[in-house]
Amino acid sequence: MAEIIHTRKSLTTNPLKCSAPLGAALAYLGIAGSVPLLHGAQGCTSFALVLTVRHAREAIPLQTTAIDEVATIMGGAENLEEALLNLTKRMKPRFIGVATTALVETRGEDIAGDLKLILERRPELKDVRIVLAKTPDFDGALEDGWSKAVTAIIDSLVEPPVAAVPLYQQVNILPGVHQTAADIEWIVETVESFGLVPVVLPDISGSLDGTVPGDYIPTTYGGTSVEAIARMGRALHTVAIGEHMRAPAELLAAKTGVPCTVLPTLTGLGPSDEFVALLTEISGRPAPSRLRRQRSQLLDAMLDGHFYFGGKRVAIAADPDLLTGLAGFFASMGADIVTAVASTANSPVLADVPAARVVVGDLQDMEDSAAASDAELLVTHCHGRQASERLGVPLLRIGYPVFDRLGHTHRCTAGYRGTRNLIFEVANIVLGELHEHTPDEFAHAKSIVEETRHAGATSATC
Amino acid sequence: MAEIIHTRKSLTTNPLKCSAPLGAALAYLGIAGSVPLLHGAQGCTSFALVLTVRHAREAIPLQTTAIDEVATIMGGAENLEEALLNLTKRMKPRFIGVATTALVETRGEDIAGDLKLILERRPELKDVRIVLAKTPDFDGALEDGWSKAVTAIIDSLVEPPVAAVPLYQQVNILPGVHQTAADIEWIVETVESFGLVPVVLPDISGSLDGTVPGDYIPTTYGGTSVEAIARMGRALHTVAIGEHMRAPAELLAAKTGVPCTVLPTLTGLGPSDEFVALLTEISGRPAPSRLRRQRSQLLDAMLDGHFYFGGKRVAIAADPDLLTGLAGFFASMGADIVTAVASTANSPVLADVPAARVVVGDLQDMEDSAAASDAELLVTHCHGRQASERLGVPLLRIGYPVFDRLGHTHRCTAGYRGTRNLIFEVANIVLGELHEHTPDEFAHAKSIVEETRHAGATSATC
Amino acid sequence: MSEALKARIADVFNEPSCDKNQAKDATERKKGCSKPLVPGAAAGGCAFDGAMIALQPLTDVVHLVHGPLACAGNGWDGRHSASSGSRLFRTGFTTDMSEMDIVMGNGEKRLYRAIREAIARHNPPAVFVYATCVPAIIGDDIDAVCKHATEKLGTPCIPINAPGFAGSKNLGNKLGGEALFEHVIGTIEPEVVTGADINVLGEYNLSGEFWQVRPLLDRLGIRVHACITGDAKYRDVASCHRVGLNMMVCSTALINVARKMQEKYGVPYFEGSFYGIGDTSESLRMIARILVRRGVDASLIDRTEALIATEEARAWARIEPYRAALQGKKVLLYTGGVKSWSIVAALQEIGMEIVRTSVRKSTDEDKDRIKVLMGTDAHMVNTIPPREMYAMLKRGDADIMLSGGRSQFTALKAKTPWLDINQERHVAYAGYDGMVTLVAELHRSLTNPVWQELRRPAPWEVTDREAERTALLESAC
Amino acid sequence: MSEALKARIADVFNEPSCDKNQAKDATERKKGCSKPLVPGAAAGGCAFDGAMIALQPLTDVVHLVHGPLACAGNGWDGRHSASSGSRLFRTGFTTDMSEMDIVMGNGEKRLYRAIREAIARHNPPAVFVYATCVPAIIGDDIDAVCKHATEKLGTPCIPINAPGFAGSKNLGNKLGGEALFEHVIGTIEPEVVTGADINVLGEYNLSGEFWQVRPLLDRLGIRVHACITGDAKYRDVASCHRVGLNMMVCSTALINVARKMQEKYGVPYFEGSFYGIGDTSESLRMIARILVRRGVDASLIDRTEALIATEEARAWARIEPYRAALQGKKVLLYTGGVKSWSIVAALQEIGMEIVRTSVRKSTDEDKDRIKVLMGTDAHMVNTIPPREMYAMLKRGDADIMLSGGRSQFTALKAKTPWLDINQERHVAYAGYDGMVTLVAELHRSLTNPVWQELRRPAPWEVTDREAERTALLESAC
Repeated sequence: MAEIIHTRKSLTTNPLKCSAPLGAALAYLGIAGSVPLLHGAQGCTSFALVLTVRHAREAIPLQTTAIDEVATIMGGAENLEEALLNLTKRMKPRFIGVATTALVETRGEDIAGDLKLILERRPELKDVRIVLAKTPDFDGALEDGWSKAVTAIIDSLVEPPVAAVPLYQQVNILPGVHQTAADIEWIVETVESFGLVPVVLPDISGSLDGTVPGDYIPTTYGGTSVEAIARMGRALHTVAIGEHMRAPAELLAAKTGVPCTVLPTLTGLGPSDEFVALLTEISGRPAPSRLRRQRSQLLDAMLDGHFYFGGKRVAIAADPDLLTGLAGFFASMGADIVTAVASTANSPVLADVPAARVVVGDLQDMEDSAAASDAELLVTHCHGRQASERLGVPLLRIGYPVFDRLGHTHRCTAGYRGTRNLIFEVANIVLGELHEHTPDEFAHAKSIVEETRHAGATSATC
Repeated sequence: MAEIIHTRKSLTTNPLKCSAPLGAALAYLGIAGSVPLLHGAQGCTSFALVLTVRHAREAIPLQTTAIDEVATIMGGAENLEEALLNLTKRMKPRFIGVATTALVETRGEDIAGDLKLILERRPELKDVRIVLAKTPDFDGALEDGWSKAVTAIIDSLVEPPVAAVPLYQQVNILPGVHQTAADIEWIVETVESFGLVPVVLPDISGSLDGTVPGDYIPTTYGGTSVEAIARMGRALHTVAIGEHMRAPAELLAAKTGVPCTVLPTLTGLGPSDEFVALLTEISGRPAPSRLRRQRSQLLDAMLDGHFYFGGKRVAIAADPDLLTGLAGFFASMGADIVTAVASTANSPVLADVPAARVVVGDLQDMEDSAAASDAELLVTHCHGRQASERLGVPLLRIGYPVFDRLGHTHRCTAGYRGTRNLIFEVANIVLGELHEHTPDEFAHAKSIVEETRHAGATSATC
Repeated sequence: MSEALKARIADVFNEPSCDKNQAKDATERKKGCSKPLVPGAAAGGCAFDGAMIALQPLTDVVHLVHGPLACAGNGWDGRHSASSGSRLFRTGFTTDMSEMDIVMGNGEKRLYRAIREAIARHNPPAVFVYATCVPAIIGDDIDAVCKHATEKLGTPCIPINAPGFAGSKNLGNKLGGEALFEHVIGTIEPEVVTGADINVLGEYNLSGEFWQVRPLLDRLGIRVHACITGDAKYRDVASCHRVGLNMMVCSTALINVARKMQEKYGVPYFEGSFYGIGDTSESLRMIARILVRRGVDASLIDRTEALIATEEARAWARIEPYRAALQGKKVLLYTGGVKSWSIVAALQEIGMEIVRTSVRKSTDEDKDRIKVLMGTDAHMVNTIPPREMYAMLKRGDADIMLSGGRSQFTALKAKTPWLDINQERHVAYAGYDGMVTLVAELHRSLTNPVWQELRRPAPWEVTDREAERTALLESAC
Repeated sequence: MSEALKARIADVFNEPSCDKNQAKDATERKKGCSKPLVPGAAAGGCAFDGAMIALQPLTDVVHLVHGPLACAGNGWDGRHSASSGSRLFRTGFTTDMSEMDIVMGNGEKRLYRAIREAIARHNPPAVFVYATCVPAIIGDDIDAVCKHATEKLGTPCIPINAPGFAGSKNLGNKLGGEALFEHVIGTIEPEVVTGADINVLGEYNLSGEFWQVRPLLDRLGIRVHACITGDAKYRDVASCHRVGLNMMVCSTALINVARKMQEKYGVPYFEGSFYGIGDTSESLRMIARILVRRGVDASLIDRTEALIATEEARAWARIEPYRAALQGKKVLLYTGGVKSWSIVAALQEIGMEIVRTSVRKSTDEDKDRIKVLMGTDAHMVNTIPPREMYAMLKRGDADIMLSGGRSQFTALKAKTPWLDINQERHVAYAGYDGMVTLVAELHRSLTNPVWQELRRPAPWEVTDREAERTALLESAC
C-alpha cells in the first residue's frame, strides 16, 4: 500500500493538473449537438479552448459567460442568461453544459437558483437541455470536472424507467476522462460482440475523433444524444471506468435501479478479463472467437514485450485513476514504479499504486524524483517533454493534453487490443534508446575500485 | 514517368533485397498446417529462418533438404524425398511448400519431375498437399518469391469450379508480401462489411499475427486451409494487391473463370476508394456507415498531417510494389520523393514512381542519394538503421525485415484506417525531430553573403 | 477590484497616443476603448493572458501566477517564443490556490512563500507576479506582497495587476507594459551606451524570427539594447531607458510604454514592421534616419541603403521561382493589428490578391494603410463568424487563408489551404529571409496535391447519387 | 567442389587436437567428424555461416560474399559483436550474382570488379572474400581471383573457401580459421612485443563483453595483442604470431588455428572461459602461470591472485542480494560447446539447479567437466526436439531456460522465463561484472510478475468449463 505524500510547498512548478471546468467541458463535448459554457471570465474559456483545440486538432464549440468587472461585483446571473440566449440563438444547440469556475464560485453565488429562474423566465430555452456542474478550479482536476459533469447530466436528463422490462439488451458505459475515441471504439465493439447494445456517456468517439463533416456545424457533431441519455434507465447494467466515475454510476443506479459495476481501468490483461467476464455474465453469451484471438495476441505481446519492461525504472505522473491504472499495468509487466505523482489526492485508489510513495504534486516533483531515482522512462502528458529533454529520458505521452503528437485520440490503450498496443509502444521506445555498446560503458572493469551502476545500466538494455 | 537507372556496379553494398525463396517461404507460412521446405543447403534455410524468427518473433516451421557435398554432385532428389518423408512423419503437416534455391537451380535439375516421381512412389505422402515453386535466389526478390509460391499453390490446389452458381458471396483476396496481419484484418473486416465472405491467400493474419496456442504445434497454426484454396473457384471475384500478384490472379482467373482485379496498393485515399468502389460493385450493397466514418477520419488525418509532409524530402527503398505504393502515398501528401531505390527491375510499375529517377540498387545507393539530396526522412526496412544513424536522418521502418521494433505485423497501413495511421506515424516522426530554434540556424542573416539553404531548412519543420 | 487597479486601467484607457482616443470626447474617452464582451459570443483571451503574452519572453525571470490552477495550468508551455539563453521563462509557476487558501484568506501568505521558494531554487534576477481573478476578488494585495518580498528577499518582485475580468487580452498587454514601466525600466543604469542603441517593443521573437533581423542591425552598427519582450533579459530591460530610439513593432500592444519612455527619458519612437520586404527596408531606413538625427554619423544612411539594396535583390531573386505559382492566388488574411497591413503589402509584392483582410485589432492608422495598399476599403472586415468563413472558403472565395491557430480548423474542414501566422507557428517570417520563407510556405501549401485528393468524391457519393436518382425515378412512377 | 577445398576440409576433419578424433581409428577419422545432416530435420547454419561468424568481427576489413543474394542479403547486420573502432564490418558486401553471371560464367570477373570497387571506396587494410555454393559449383576460383587482386590492387585479398554445402557452421568456423592462418597470421611483424602478450581466440566480443575482461588483463600488465575475432583489427591479427600465449575461449571453433600457431610459431595455448566467477579466475591464473613459465616476472602470479581475491569478493557481494530469490531455481540450459559447462558452474555458484544441459556442440572434454560439476551425466542431453522441450517447460520441469534466440519461442509459448545467452543478446556476461549482470538478469526474469499474469485463466475458460460440465450432465441424463 503506497504512502501518500502531501508536499508542503506553496509553489507549484510546471503544473501536472488541468482544471476541473476543463474536465467538465470535455465531458459536455461528448454529447450530441452540444455547447459547453464556462461560467467565468473569458480567459477561463480561452485557455481551455486553445488547449483543447491543440490537443484534439478540431474546432471546439466552447463558450464563456464573459464575466467582467461589473459582473464580478454585481453577480453573474445576467451574464449567464445572456450567454444562454445568445448561443442558443446563434448555434441552435440541443444541449448546453454549464460549468462554473473559481471566479463565480469564490463569490458564492447561487448559480443553480439563477439557472432555475432563467429557465422559468425564458421560453426561448425550452428546446435546449441545460445542465449545470459546479466545478471551481480550486477543487480537483480533470477527472473531477468530468465526473461532476456526467453526474450533472445524469441528474438532469435521465428519466425514471417506465417499463419493468428493458426493451433491449442495453448496457450503459461511463468512460473516464482519459478514454480516447479508440478506447471507446474498442469498448463498443466488444459490448456489441456479446449481442448487447451500448450507450456510452459521454461519447467523444462520436464527436472528437477527427472527421470532416460536409457542412458547417457550430455545435458538436456526434456524441451521446439527449434521447439516449434519457433512456439510460432501460439498461441491464452500467459499467463505469475509473473510480472517478463511481459517483455518476451510483447516482444512475439510485435513480433508475440499473445495477452498476465500477472497473478501475481497462488497461492490462486482468482488467480486460474482468470487463469481458462481466459482459459474459450480463449477456449470458460466450465470448466471441475474435475476442479470444485478441487475448491470445495480448499474451504474445506480453511475452515478447516483457524483456523491455522487466526491472525498468518508470516515473509516472497523472490524475489519480490514470496514474493507478498505468502504474498497475507497468508493474504487472515487471517494471519498477520509482516515481508516482498524482495531480490531486481526491481518490481512494491512490493507495493501490504499486509504489512505495505517491506524491501529490506537480511535474517538478516528478522531474526531481525521476532524476533522484534514475528513472529510465517518463510517463505523463506532453508537458513532460521539457523534463524529458532535461533528463535525457524518453517520454511516453499519455493523458491530457497531448498537443505535440498527432492521432492521440486514435490510440487505444484499453482492453486486449489496447494493452497489446501499449506494450508495443513502450517496448519500441525502449528499443529506440538502445545503442551499441562502447568500452567506456564498462566503467568498473576500467577503474576497478569504483562501484558503478553498470549491471543495472547494461541489463536495462536487454 | 520515372527514369529507371540500372547501376553498372559489380559490388552490392548493404543489400536492400531479400531473396525469392524467403518470399516463397513467407507465402507458405500463410497456409494452415503448413511447413515450408527450402530445397538447398541448410544455410539457405538457416539464414531465412533466423531472419524470419527475428522479424515475426514467432517460432517458424521452416525446413531444409540439407543439400551437402554429395547431393551437390549427384543431384538433390534423394534429399528432397528424405526431407518430405521426415518432416511428414515428425510434424504431420497438411501442406508442404517447396521452394528451390540457387544451389539446386544452378545445377539445372528437373525438380518438378523428381517431385512427381516421389509422390507416385510414396503413399506416406498422400495426405499432404505438396507444392513446388522454382525460386532461385539469383532471380528477383521477396515479392517475386511470394508471387511464385502463390502461383504454384493456385496451380496445384485450386479445383475447377463444379457448380455454375457460387454457393455464397465469396471474394478471393490475394494480398502482397508486404501486407501485415493488421492489413489483412482490415481487408477482411471491410469485405465482410459488404456481406461478402473473403478467402485470403495466403493468410498470415491467421498464422503470423502472434498468438499463444494452448499446446505445441509444430506446423503453422492458422492460415488459409487447403480446403478453402480448393474452393477458390466459387468466388464472385478475385482482388489481388500489388502488381506482383497479377500472375497468380490471372492464373486463378484462367483456371476458374473468376474475374480478377489487380489493385496496385491499398495505401492512400485513392487506392482505398478504389477498393471500396470495387466491393460496392461486387456486392451491390452500399458502403456501411463505419467505413464512411473511417474515410472521414482519414480526410481529417490528411488535413492535420499534410503540414508535416508538404515539401518534405523523402528517400524510399523497397521492392517494386511497396516502393511504388509508398512513393505514391507520400507524393499525394505533398512530399518530394528525392530518392527511390528498387530492389529489382522486375516490375512495370516502377515507371509510375513519382520521382525523376528510380535506381535499381541497394541501401548504399539509397544512402548516397539521400545524402546528396538532403533527404529528411528515410523509408525502408530496418536494415536502413545504419544509414539513418550515419546521416542523422530519421527512419520509417516498413517492409521486411523489421526486427528491431515490436508489433510490426499489427501495424496497419492499408485502407482508410491504415493510411490514417501511417500519416500519424510519419507526422509524429517529423514532430519528434522538431527542436526550438537557435540564433545559429539563421545563418544567412549572420553572414549575409553566403547563400544558405535556410528557407527550406526552417520551413521543413513547420 | 482595487482602487489602484481601477486607476491604472483608466490611465491605460486614456492613452493619448491611441488614435481612436484622439477622436473621442472626454466623456467617451473615460469609458475606455475595450469593446464590451458579449456573453455566449466572446472568444479572445483575458487581461491576464495579455499581460503574460507581453512579458513572458523575458527569459531569465520567474513568471509566477497567483491564482487557482486553471490560469497557469491550462495555459503554460504553449508559445514558440525563442530564447538564446535562459529557459526559465518556459517553466510554469503558480500558487495553485486551494479552497482553503481562499476561505482562510491565506492567499498573500501563500504567495510570499511561493516567491521565496522560487528564489531559493532558481535564483532569478527578478520574480514577476501576476494577479488573477480570485485573489483580486478576495482582496490579496500583490503590490504589498511584492514590496515586502523585494525588501526581505533582495530580489526585485514585480507585481502585474491584470486579473482576467478586468478586460481583454489587449488591455492585458498594456497593463503588462505599465508594470514594466513602473517597476522595471530605469531601475538599472546600462553598462554600455553607444549612441546607436535602440529598443524594439512588441516583438516576441516567435520561432526566433527576430534573429533574422538583428544581424542586419548589427551590420549597420546599430545595437539592440532590449527587445521588449522577445529573447529579453531582465537587466537589459531594466536598463533600456538610455537608448536613442524605440521601435514599436506591434502597434497597439506597448504604445503606453513607448509614450511614457518618451515623456520621462526623451526616447523618441516610431511604428514599423519587419514583415515583408518593403516594410523591412522602410523600418531600417526609419531607424537610420532617426538615429542620424539623434547624432549618429550620417554615413549610416548610405550604408543602410546599400544593405537594403543587396538584401532586397537577394530576397527577390530567391522569391522569383515561386512567383508564377502564386501570382493571382486569392488570400483571406484573418489576423489584425500590424499584420493586417504589413502582410498585405508583403503578399501584394509577389502578386497575390487579398480578398479580405480583417481589421479586428487594427488602429485607424492601420486601416488607412490598408486602404492605400488596396485602393479601397471594400476588403476590410472585422470579425468573420466561423459559419460565414466556412461558407466563403467552401465556395472558393479564397485559395488560402492566413490566420492564427484558432480558426485553423474552419479552413481545413472546408478543405482549404491554411497557414499559421500567429503565435503557435514554428516558422520564422520576419525580415528578408522570413519573407522568402513565407513565400516558400505559401507555395508549399498551395501546390500540395493533397487538396485535389481531399476533394475526390467518396465511392458512395457516386453510388448514393445513383441510388437517389433511381429512388426518385421509382417514386415518380 | 574443388580439389583444394576437399583437401582443406579433410585437413580440418583430421584435426589431431580434436579429442573426438583422438578416439577414432584412421578410417573413421577420414570420414570427418561433422554429423551428417538429416533432410527435413536439420536446423543449424552452414559452413559459410560459420566462417562469417568466426571472421566478421575483424572490424576494419571488407567482408565480401561472392554469391547470389540470399547468402549475404538474408544474414547481414544481425549480430551484436561490438567494435571500438571501425564499423566497416557491419556493412554488408556481396557480388549479388545474377542469372547472367552464372550462365555466362562471369562470376570471377564480377568478383574482381567488386573487390576493386570495395577497395576504391573504403580503402580497407584487407578484403575477405567468401565463397558460397553457386560459385563453388560453377567453378569460380576465388583463390586465383584473390591472388590476382592482391597483386594488382595492392590490398591483401583473403579467400575463404567455405561454401554452404561443405558442411556445418562448426566446420565453417574452422575453415575460416584456416584461411586466417594460411593468408593472414604472420604476414606482418608486430611493432611491439612485450613478452606478456597474448591472443584470445574464439571470443566475439558480443555486446562488448570482452571489454569487461580486457581491463583485468591490462591491470596485470598483460597485453591482448589480438582477439580473434572480436573487436579485431587486421594488422593486429596479421601480426599476432609473436605472442607468448593463445587462450582459446570457444573450445572447438578455432582449435586448428591454435594448434598450427603452436606448431609453426611455438605459441602455447590453453582452453578457458570467462563465463562465471570461478572460471574467470581460473583463466586468469592459467594465463599468469603460462606467461611466467615463458619468462614473465614471477610476481605476476601474486598480483593475479590479489586481483582475483578483490574481484571475487566484490562480485559475490554484488550477487548476494539476488541469491535468496534464485537459490534452488531450476534451469534448463540449452546451448552447447564451452557454455555447456562454464555456465553450469556459474549457475551452481549461486545455488541454482541445472535440470538439463545440452551438449550438442560439446567435446568429450566439455562433457567430462559437466560430469564432474554435476556429479553425474544424467542431466546431459543432446538435441531436445521442440515438442519435448515445450512439454518439459509446460510441465514446469524448469523455472527458466537459457538458450539462443532460435528456441526462444518454444520457452515463451510455454509461458516460461527465458534468457538469451547466445549471439543476439544485448547484454554482456563475461568476466566478474558479466556474472553479476547474468545473475541480475536471471533475477529480473524469474521475479517478473508477468508470469503469473500470463497464467491467469481466460474469462471463458471458467465459463467454458462450466458449460462443458452442464453439457456433460445433460448428456448424462
